[in-house]
Amino acid sequence: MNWIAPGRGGPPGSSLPALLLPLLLLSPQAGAGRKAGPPRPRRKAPLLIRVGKAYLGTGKVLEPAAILVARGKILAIGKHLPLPKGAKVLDLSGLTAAPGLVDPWAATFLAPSDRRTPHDPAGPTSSGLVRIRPSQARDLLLAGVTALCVTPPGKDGLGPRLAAAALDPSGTPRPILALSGLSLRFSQAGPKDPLAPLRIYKALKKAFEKARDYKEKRDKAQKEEKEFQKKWKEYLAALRKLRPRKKALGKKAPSSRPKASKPSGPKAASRPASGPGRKKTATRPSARKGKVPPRPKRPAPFRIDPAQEVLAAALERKIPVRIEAHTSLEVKKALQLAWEFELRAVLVEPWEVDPEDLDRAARMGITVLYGPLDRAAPGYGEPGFRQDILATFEKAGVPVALGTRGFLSPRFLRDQAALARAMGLSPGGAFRAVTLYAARASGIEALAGSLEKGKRADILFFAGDPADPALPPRRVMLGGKFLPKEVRL
Amino acid sequence: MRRNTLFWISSLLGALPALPAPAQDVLVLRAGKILVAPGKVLPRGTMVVREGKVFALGRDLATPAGAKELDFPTAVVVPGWVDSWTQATSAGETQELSTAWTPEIRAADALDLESPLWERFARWGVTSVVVTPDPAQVGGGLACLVKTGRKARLVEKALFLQFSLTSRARNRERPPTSLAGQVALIRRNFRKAPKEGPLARALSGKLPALFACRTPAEVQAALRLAAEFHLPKVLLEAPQACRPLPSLLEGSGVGLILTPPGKEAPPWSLGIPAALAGKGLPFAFASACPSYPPVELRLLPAPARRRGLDPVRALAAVTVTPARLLDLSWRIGSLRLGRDADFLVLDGPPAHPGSRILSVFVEGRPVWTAPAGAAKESPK
Amino acid sequence: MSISGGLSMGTVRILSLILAQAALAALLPAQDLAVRAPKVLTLSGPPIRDGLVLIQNGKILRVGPASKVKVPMTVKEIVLRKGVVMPALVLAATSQGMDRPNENMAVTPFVEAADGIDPVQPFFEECRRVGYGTVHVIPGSNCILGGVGLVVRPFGPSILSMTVAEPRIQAMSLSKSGMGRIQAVFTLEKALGDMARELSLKAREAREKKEEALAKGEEPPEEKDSLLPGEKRNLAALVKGKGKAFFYCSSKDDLVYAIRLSRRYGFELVPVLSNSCRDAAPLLKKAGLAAVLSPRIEFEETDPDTGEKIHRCPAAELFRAGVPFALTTEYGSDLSKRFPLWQAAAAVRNGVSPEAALAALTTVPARILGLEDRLGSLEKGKDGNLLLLSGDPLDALSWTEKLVIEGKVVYDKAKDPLLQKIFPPEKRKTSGKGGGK
Amino acid sequence: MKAILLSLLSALPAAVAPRAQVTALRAGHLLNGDGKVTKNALVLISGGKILAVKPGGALPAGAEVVDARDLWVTPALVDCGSSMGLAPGNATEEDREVEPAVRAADALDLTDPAFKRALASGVGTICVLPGSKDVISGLAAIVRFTGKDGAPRIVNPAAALVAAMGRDPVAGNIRFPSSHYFRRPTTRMGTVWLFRKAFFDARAASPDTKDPGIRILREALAGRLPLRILARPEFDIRTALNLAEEFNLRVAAVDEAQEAWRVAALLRSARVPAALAPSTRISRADMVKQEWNFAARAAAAGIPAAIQTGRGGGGLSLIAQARTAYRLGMEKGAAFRAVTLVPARILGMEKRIGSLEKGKDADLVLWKGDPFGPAGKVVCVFCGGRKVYGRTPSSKEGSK
Repeated sequence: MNWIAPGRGGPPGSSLPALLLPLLLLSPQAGAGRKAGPPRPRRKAPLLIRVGKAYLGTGKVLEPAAILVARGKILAIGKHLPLPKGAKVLDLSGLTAAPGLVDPWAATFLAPSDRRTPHDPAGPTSSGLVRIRPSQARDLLLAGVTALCVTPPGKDGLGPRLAAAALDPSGTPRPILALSGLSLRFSQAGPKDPLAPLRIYKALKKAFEKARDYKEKRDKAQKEEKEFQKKWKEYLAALRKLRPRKKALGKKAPSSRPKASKPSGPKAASRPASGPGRKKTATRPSARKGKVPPRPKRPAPFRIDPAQEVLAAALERKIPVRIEAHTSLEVKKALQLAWEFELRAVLVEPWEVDPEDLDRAARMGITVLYGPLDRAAPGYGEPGFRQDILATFEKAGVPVALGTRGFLSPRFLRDQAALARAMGLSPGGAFRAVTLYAARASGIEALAGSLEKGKRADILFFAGDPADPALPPRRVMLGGKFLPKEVRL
Repeated sequence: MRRNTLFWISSLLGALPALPAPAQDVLVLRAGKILVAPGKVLPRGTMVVREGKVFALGRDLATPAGAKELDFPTAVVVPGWVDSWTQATSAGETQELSTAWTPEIRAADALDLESPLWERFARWGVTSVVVTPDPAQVGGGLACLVKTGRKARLVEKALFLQFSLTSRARNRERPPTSLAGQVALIRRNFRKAPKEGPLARALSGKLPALFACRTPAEVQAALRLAAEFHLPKVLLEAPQACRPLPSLLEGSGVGLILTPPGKEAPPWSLGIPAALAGKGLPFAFASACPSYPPVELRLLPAPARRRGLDPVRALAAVTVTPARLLDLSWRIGSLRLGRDADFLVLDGPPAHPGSRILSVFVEGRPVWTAPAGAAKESPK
Repeated sequence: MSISGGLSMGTVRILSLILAQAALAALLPAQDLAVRAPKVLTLSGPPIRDGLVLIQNGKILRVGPASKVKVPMTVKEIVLRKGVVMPALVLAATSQGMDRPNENMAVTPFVEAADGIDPVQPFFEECRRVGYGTVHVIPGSNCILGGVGLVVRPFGPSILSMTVAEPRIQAMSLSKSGMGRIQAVFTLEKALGDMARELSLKAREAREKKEEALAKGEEPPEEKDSLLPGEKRNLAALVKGKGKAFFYCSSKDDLVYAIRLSRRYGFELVPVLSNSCRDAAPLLKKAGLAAVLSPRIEFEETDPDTGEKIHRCPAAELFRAGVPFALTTEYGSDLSKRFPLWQAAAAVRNGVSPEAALAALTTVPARILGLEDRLGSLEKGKDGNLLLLSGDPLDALSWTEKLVIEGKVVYDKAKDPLLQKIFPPEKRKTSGKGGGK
Repeated sequence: MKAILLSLLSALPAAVAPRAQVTALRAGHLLNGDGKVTKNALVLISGGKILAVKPGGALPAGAEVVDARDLWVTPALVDCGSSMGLAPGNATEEDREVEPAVRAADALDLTDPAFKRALASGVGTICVLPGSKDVISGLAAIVRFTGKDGAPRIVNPAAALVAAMGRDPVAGNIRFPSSHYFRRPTTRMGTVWLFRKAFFDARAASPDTKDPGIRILREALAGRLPLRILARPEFDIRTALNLAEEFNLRVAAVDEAQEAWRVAALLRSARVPAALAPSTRISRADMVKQEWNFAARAAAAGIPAAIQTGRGGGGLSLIAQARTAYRLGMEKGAAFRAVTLVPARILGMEKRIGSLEKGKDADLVLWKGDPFGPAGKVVCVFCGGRKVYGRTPSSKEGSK
């Protein structure tokens, strides 16, 4: 995506605020370097797939089920769907359908250098995505992962912006959302610096306040610019009114110099000044009779700050904000921050929580996200470590999502979900933790994570229990297209 | 947590004394399924455990008078898992850096049987753990076997003699510094081996010799040494990310212990177990704790199965195969008659990593039991 | 090379253009020459047996069979008794010849290779020895925007006299050491985007002025190309789609990105492929681009998918896909990277056709540099740059007998002390005596 | 047809089978190990050995015929010094400075694709040298492609004792020891002192010593084990020869002897060949006068010169090294001898490999085009009469 306004005017993204375009759907064939365009399935006719059973990812199970897929999306899903006109039917009634898994915390598609260096919100993650090898992509698909939230490492405080990408069997990343979230982090200094969470909270608060100011200024500048445009038009109109007598002269002058003037208007306006030519002595606008309206003053150009734009998007609740908070104090401060700025917060790896915060989190609609359960937890295996923390959140009504954190390859995502179940999460909760809730924690809940109307048709078909990590999917549909047999392992 | 567990143990076992079981101690276990050994299932079976051993197996066996009876009508009982290669002791304790040649040292002498680690092993279904000295010594010393649980028990002090050809045993501060030097050191010491002691026993086949390897070159060096000295009983420890393993081991008669493929291991490394199984080569999974947490053993078979390893082989690789490779199949790895009554009670299929472990028994006594539902909130 | 040096260079550059011709005239007095050889490879047509190339005023006047070309009495004639005459080679890109390849900063689009070239470096002597008549010196890959290059002849006492052309090609890269890829992309986008915004703001102001004037009924001010200060000129050209960039691609992702970027801004792209840039051929074919290859022509690498070692020759990969490419060399202790014609022979061994291998050292780089009307082949009107070889260009035993640049012999093997040591006169197997006077 | 030939070839037991099937190879050009070219030659192979090499003539009755009339046939090349199969940075045992008992063979990874690559470039025999960071760094191994399906196999794990003069054993050593562990030679003098001390100690040791290192040194003293000494500049070469003379050691070759041409008379009279490595192996610290054409000069000075890919590897293939030397002035014949017959002599295997002669192993390479030409390419390689790489050209039964 284009960060700063493109130089050659014209393209739709040229207005500066448009770089926010968090909801800009990016195109598939990025790898081919070809023209942008969303992933279009080859077949135009809708496809009705009948399956024996479908886990929707929302907690619902349909048995049997029919899924109508067209233009890369799920048009409808139900127990029995009427066959639309012209639709093709595919009978997979021996198989079970499940949504493609989402790894909400992955380092796949990041160049090795980006996996080490901490990033700030300004870095355009989606432009930095690199392709992985086709064998790796197949490996991930074999494990059922179809989308991931690319999460570069961050520093304490303001962390990186996140991007969501979908897998392509060729290993080329297809960005789904260029800006799908923002990551914040409380200190991991631990007992050495007990006050660090308070300090970081203060700094974060300051940052968001600054962003709020920025947002106001930006909105004001946009308004002013609009006003100026209006005034400018009025001014030109006023000038034209004063002109009629001169019209003949005005027409003559350019005709004497054929190339000098170009038709003004939207066409010329959108083109930057170009073309050779040396300044010639032009007739100075001499003092004119009549009342010349005052020339409206152009407002000072507003400088778009990419980092502030990301924070502003968070303030507008366009993207979720992940807050890494491990101790109960950090969790408290994170919740406070989320409450004060009305953020769509995702708590990352809260290993302890006060009961009151638990209720608060549930009320605020917060999601919690965990990395690999077997190795990431600080103090894992210590007597104080509560293995049942996931179940605790689940019981309180807080959705739990699971990711691999770049510690593991996303190929182990389903294994981690199984482990979460063994750790006490309900079977349904463990499955949602890598589908719907994972999509929520990745900021792509509207696009992926479950088999629902309007979402991407990333569907896995299993000959058994989709939650069994030992079972590879029989078939995989990506963006409404089945992977060819030879791509499947 | 500890208090909770204790509570559950005592509530389950009632008046069962905590100290060594009296001779008349008998446990009768009924379960939806009893997996005696991988591939051998006893549906709606009964198992009688006496003095910590499997005494009888069958259907609807009567409960003797005075015996404790447990009934899991829907659960699956499987043999306890064997973690066949770890350095699960407090950090650095098994690393003897002063010299490279220490065949007499014993991991058994560095064990902390009070460590919470053993309970963690038990929690993840591992009932027997092989602890070896750190592979930082070329002539690395003797491995031991520990039965897990809150009160872990050392059951075998000299399981095998370990040699390390890994880069961990090459050190700029201490000879040797190269693989050729490691081999030269081993050769020199094999040639002038004493008449007695672990080295002599390993050379005569009374004790298995295990070579820890990481790269294909190291595996080949181990195989060459084994052939040169006609070692009768050889084991190899190698990571899954060692590509030519199946072709190198073919026809060598060497047992293999596979350690985890590692974080960034290439996709093909997950296919190595299936390739080994395809050639009929015996292999066991190991967690290599503390490099990987104990739970790793539970997670190893599933990715391999996605790549074509059959479930029976996968389960065997954490039960009967390690027992056989370690010459311990008379004791662990299965629930056949006379074996130790080390078993897990699972609420789902045994090979599914999502199956919850309800209880873990070692030698007939429960060592870990899952809390019934999530515990109440109790912030620190 | 200091930044201030770079800034002041703008003026120097303009001056140099004016003075170049005069300076050249002084430096290369004898610009009429005829070269006769048993075989002349024109690279624009079939080889000519017993051919003759006539150069007048530094330009080729005629090429043809010796029987059909008449040499004026006043023109000196060189007769190569055994061997081949072909166009002097063109080095598409090198960072050698400068004091150092890159600035320390990440964004230095204003840097000019011209300011860093040291004419007395042994590199240029080596260029003559191996047959280069034209060398494109351009900043290296360790800058996001590295600055612009200069096309020189590897001969002459000063940069001024060496300059052949100033295509002002910008060096771009995403692999600045110590910088992650995300950061690199951001830095590049920001530099170009800031410039684009500055230009569009200027354009907008100009447009408003025009609208105002038209509304007033006055003659609108003429559109002028806003002459930016020197340090912004190079970047502005790229953003306006008028420039050309050599993009160092260390991976296929870099190439994909480079193609996208060049499309967005409209500048001309020449990818410089490092050997880690795999599977580039189909992309280049689709985009219709020619590429510059790294000096290591064939190598072994681990196939990332299978873990097996594989043999790769990017030149052969591009040749099979029908993508034009330029071969490059590197002056250093590794002899396998040093000789352009060996590179060509190695490419042939890997399946490249001999024609394409020679084109990769002559016509293709000439076209890449936009100098196809002056360099690359022996045709009337082109620069009189000839390479006189002792044998077939792809034969391992062929050496440069003489190098002619714009009608002047700038290298003679018989006078090269280094080669005289290797091939003491009595042991010479090649007919070096051919170039008699 | 091809299958028949192949099965027959592979069925040939190496030693026995007196009535083994005869294979006749018709060579368009035969470039032999002595550097001479014969057109339309006939090579008869039986039992993995060469029966005869004739300048032409009738095909023997009943022979399998391999028709290589449009190809070049050469003996398989011999690489007398490389570090193939040794992990980089792990080639030298740096425990002590004198390590005669360390064997490169012990650390060899025969699955290293470098072996396959070498075979594909026409190399049939490879000598793997241990690293050069020790004064005496151990035993070299010889690998040939005689394993199953042409897999590399160690045929001699103790081919030569490897020593080094000059920079390598000194590099990186601290002048003033700061810990209990330090390495000794910090100068060339120290290197020589350690070398001499090792052999003095070996001489002084009791004859029935069990120390494997001393026993190996005594083998060398008795002349049963040849030495390979790395010596790049002229004065190192002199030192190496002096030491050999002092202890009456048999030096198979001076390795990486870039300045051999400067001590030609000495090497000639000592009858020590020079094994030349690529110039990338030389650094400024070697104090070598860098010359492009060191190989040509050595050959011109009458020293038997071999070319090796050298420790470190990763560079050009052996034939490409020979081509480079050829371009830089070496006679074609000498350049080819430098990768066949001379290295075979260095490895002590001149009776078996290095050229196509009666009684030698049938190790040969079929090339498309002149191996020294721009398009010279390996078509297939035979090792001990068995095809181990590539595709055999069309073959047919010999006419009666």
